Amino acid sequence: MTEKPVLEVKGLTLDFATRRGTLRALDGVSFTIGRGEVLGVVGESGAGKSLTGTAIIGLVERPGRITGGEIRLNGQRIDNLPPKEMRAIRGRKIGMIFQDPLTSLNPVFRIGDQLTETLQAHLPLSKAEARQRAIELLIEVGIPAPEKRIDGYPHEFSGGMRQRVVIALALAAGPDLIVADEPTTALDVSVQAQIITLLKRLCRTRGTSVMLITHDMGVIAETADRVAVMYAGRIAEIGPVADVIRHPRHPYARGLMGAIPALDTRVKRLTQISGSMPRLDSIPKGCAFQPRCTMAIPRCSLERPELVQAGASRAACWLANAETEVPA
Amino acid sequence: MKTTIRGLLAVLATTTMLAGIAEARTLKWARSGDALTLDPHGQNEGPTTALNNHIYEALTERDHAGKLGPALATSWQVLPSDSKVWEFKLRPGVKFHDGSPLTADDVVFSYQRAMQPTSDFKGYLTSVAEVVKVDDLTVHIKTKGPDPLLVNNTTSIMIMSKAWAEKNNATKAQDFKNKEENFSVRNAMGTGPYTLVSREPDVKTVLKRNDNYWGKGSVPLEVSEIVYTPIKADATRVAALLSGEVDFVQDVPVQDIQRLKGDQKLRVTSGPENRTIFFGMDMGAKDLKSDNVEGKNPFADKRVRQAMNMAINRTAIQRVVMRGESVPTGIIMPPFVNGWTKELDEAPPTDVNAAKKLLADAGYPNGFSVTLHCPNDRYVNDEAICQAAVGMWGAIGIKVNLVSQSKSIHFTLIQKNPAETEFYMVGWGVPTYDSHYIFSFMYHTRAGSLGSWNATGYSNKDVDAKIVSLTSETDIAKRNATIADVWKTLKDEVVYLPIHHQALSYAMKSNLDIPVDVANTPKLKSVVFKGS
Amino acid sequence: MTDTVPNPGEPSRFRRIWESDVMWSFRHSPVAIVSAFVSLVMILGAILAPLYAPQDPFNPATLNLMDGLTAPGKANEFTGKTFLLGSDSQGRDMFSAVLYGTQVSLLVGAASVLFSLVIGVFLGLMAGYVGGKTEAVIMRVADIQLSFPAILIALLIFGVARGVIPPAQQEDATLLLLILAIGLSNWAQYARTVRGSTLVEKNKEYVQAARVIGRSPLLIMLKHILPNVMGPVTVIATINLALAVIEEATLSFLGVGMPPTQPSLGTLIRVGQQFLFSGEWWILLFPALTLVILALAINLLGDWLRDALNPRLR
Amino acid sequence: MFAYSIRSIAQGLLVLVAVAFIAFSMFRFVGDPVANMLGQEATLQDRQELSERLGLNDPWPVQFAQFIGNAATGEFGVSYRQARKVSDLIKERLPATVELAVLSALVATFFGVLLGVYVAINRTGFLSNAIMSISLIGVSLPTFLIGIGLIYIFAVELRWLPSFGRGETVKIGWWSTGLLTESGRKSLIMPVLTLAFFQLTLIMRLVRSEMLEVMRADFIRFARARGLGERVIELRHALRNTLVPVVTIAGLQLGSVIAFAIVTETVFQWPGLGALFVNAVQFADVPVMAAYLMFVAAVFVITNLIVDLLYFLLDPRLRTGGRTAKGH
Repeated sequence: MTEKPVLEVKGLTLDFATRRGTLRALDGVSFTIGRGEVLGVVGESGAGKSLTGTAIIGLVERPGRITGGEIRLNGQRIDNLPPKEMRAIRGRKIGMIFQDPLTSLNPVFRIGDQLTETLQAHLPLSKAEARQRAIELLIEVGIPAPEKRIDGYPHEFSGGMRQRVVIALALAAGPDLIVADEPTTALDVSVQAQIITLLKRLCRTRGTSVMLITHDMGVIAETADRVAVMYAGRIAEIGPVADVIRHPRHPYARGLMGAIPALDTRVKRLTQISGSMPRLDSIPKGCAFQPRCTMAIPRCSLERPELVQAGASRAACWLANAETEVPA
Repeated sequence: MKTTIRGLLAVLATTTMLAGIAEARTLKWARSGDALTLDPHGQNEGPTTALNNHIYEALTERDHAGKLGPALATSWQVLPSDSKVWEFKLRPGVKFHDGSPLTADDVVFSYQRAMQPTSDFKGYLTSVAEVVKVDDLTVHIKTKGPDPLLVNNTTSIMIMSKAWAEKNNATKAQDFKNKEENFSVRNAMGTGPYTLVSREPDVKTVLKRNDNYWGKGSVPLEVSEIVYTPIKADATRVAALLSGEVDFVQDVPVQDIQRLKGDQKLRVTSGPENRTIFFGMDMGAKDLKSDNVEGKNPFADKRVRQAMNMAINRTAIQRVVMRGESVPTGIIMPPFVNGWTKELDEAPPTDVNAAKKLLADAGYPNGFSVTLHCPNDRYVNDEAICQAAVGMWGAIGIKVNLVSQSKSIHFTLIQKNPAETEFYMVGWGVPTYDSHYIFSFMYHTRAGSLGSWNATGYSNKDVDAKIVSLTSETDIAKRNATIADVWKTLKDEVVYLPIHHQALSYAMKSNLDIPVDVANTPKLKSVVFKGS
Repeated sequence: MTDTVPNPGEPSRFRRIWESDVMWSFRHSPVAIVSAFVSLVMILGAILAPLYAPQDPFNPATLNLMDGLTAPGKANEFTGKTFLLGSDSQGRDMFSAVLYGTQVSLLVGAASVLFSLVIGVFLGLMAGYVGGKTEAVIMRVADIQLSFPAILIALLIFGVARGVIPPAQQEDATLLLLILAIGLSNWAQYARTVRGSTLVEKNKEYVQAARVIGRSPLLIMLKHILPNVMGPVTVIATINLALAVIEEATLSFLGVGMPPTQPSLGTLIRVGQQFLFSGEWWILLFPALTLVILALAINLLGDWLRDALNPRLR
Repeated sequence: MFAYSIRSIAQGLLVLVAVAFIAFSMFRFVGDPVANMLGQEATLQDRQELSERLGLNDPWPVQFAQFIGNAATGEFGVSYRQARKVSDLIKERLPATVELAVLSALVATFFGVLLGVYVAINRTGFLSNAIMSISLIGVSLPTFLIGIGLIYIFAVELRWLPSFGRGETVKIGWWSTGLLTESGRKSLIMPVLTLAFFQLTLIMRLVRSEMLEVMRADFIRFARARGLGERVIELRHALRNTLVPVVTIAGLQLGSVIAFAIVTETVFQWPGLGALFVNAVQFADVPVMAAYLMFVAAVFVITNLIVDLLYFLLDPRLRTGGRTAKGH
């Protein structure tokens, strides 16, 4: 990674001001994504995966607010840009794909209109040119008979086709980074693989980086170059996919890897972690995972572990470099 | 010489008159309800007559004070040779709006039309046997028996053009009851001071001055155009006057009179109407349904009726509810009516203690309860009067439940046989100016066409006989004696509880001065614009 | 992933939080506090009126006509009595009249809202649960009902009743009639809301399961669905209370409401309107102000409640 | 769609028959036309004769059948009170009510949508709060009080506008319009505002809440993520989706506008159907009342059909998928 990373997130902290006080939803999240790289982000619901993606694209809604750290895109700081400039970045530099293709498209507009408006918002194209580009994009994402389907309404498309349209929309202006927030979760299992393959192929050919948010370790294993494991608004472990999967350093990551559906699923299921993630208003001092951790040491409840290099990965655990055997 | 001066003066008079006439002056006239039809014999109803009187005229007319005078007839008399024949001499030179002259044929035709079964005016002519033309300007009305008072009824019978009616297939009086419509319902052509320009029922009717009117020169006729608009809501009507959109408002709510009087740009005229407001109660029933007394009818006891009569504080009603716009009375007969006397008009003084004592004597020391029915859209502050009276009866222990509703429901209750109300309010006007009209409708035992508004159950054979005798009595003095006699009995019996004679107020722009018409049918041909 | 759905065995805790959420929002909304305070004062003031009102305006025997038309705070020229808010043309103390009038208006409003709520919720449950023809009929009727303005429906109901009930009993029946007429003209909204929720709940597993076990499905619907719709139903009911009060006033204005011997606010306004130009402004103003303030306070409360129960709309 | 329309029309006819029955039966029992039509001198015999002639002595199914038959041909008999054909009366009064109602509906819809969008977009602004507060006062003010207040201020005190009626009207065929004269237009102002006010607040609040609801939709977030301008999102994407329910309600409210015209027309002495109805009620003029009720029902059925058609225009999901298409 000699090249300058496309995305650089440093100490990102995000708070929700509620009437019961401030809730810290993201706490010092740092990572980078290189050009053409696919970073998988995993974690259970509420861990802050989607929030991180939303923060990157600058769509954090009230009462959420970025209170610390910075986000750099191609070296330019974007977390404090005025709305107008940020808007120019959204779609143009960063594309986003949401979970549910059924609801991501405006039901009352033809998909062609939605494509051309996105194209024209970012590129100096005439109506006809935009339409031509739109058709090309539809071809690229594998929509059959695009000249005809371009005038169709979203409801006339199947779920998988719609997600292809969504991908086309996200890629329309040729962004450097795509934030894909659980892009296949709402789809039929049969089409999930197709969509992931498509996404991967398109990004590879264009050199687009991807931040792939999912809770599906299988998808990560197949698609991502690196993976970040999030827990309670913090990154627990980050590193190359192969390394994290094979040698998870963080006990939470270890538990998570146990949940990868594999041939020996039944055995691995046993390693699932008991208990549940703490609510944001009751994150314990020290390591957030400590109450559920089977290997917690006294220090864990007192001091918060920072990410430390452990092998090819980095993990936030006091025992990251202690060569402890994974309990079977 | 003398003649020339007179001639000159006449010319001068005519020219000034013409100059006055030539000026176009519109008068916008508003009241609460519209005329129901333009057919002069279709509906015998106040607002209808008031409008139609500007287009059609009768042989005679009453001025705003109720004084009878000539109109299309210049003179009339009972033939000395035959007391059953009235002779009317028609005014020469009268022309209908279409230019055709008025002749005796038109009068005969109109009377025959008004006497048709479908006419609503046949009631005025029940004593008439035949109407005949003597010559072009003389008509004889032959009555079945001697009818010394017939001329009083001729003010209501308007004269149409026979030729016009025949041409337009309107020779039959409109059968209003039977939903019939004929040409004359929305078109009109008479001899009157105004001609019809346009009419939208319930919205607007426009009349234009008849420049060939026979009365030109003797009446001011300054209004060149009348725009007649019914405005139902009191507040809207008053607002229309205050904002200057109308010039003349009838049916002025009493509470607004002060405000209107205080407005420099407006004038208010007031005067009595030929109508009395009173309560009736069922004294004939064995037992009342709406009361809390079992087995007897408290109203049947004269002392109860007297007590209730004494409980009413008429002065308070006059002062607060009517704001002075009424004349308290002890008889259900307006002062205009033949038979009215000051003594009869006197009401018993308000005396709560005496009333309570009378009630106790009658066996109701703790009073009783009963339901009163009241209209809420017919008379001036009708509902408020009822409410006030309810409070006054409450003070002597009689608990009265008040049911007030629209006149359309209220009058049904009274008119049904047997009546569906045991205690009710009515206001009665007397178009014939004679007591007989009141007797036959309000006091005669309910039977056939007589006593149709007598829901009190009051029945007195002696009185009935005297009432009937009035119709054929030719000796006026004797007749009046009978009337006085009957009234004495009736007042003593306390058949009704009279409240007051209703007063009327008209409001108008200050350059007008239209006096209140006792029949509430103002005649705009007499209007004079001031200060111009 | 681990299941993070909250333990369903703790409804009371959930409820407590829900309530405290509403309470929190309440404490932090000055508008809500003021409108609740005003509503409360008016409601209590009206209910307790007999304890402190200077006069019983419904008893005509206590009125003295000569007291009539006294300006607020001024002495009557004949009787010398003074009235805080003046007196009307019947010598009725306006303060007492407004208090009792509010009582009648609120009684009509609250009772008709309760009435329409019961009908609406019941029909909504029926429609949602039974489905098929029953649902089609109920919802079609609700559609029609909703597109016909309440005021017209109330007039019609009133008209029918007037024809059926003998005139002598009409006065006693007016109050019930008003409740019936206004109630019957407002049920459709509840029915729609409840039906929607019922449809959602009906297909949930626990209902299906209960069906299989053979437990009375209706009982389940009542037990599980009612709590779920209480929020929206409360909002509708609150706003409808204001609407019902106004509807009553409009009916009275058109002359089919409470009689002037037992005046509601609407009747007082109808009567007072006659004095618009005559200088006796207090006869119209005080009832009108009371009505508007009452309706406004309840509306604001309902508005706040809707937002509080549906926080995403804030 | 064709089958659907047929079904709508059939349902509409059913509604009409049902309303006809209500109209017929209720007015059969209310009031007594006979007493109204006869003067104070009527005898009992007169009354019976008239009942017979009016057919009031026939059994009610016979009367109802007659009623339906006549209603189908637009024939409602002759007004008891005015002794004129009801169809003529309706024809005469219709233009006044239609002009009032349509103008009010337009004013209410236009300003309702405008203000609704404004307050939805600027949720916290001072003006928004002011508008919302005024709208609540508007909802809390009975229509008749607004009318009386307007008359008092603008007609009586300021003398700017006429207090009643339509002013000068111009006849175009059988239609009479107040739009072509100055006094006619001036006369329209207060009644239109009075009538529109309640609907306006209703539509405004509806637009606001629908818009806020829509603004939370995924496709709005996605539109933002595509870098579309906020105004484009609000006015194109959100508003278009808001319009579907708004059109429904606004359309269905037309019936309500017409009925509220009863009050407005009474206050302003507007010579329309509402005033005719109130007059008719006063005189128990059965044919007129029945005709009015049928008129309102017909308006309801027709607006329902129009709203259905508008649905098809506004919501593409219905054009192909029928009503059961999966919504958002």
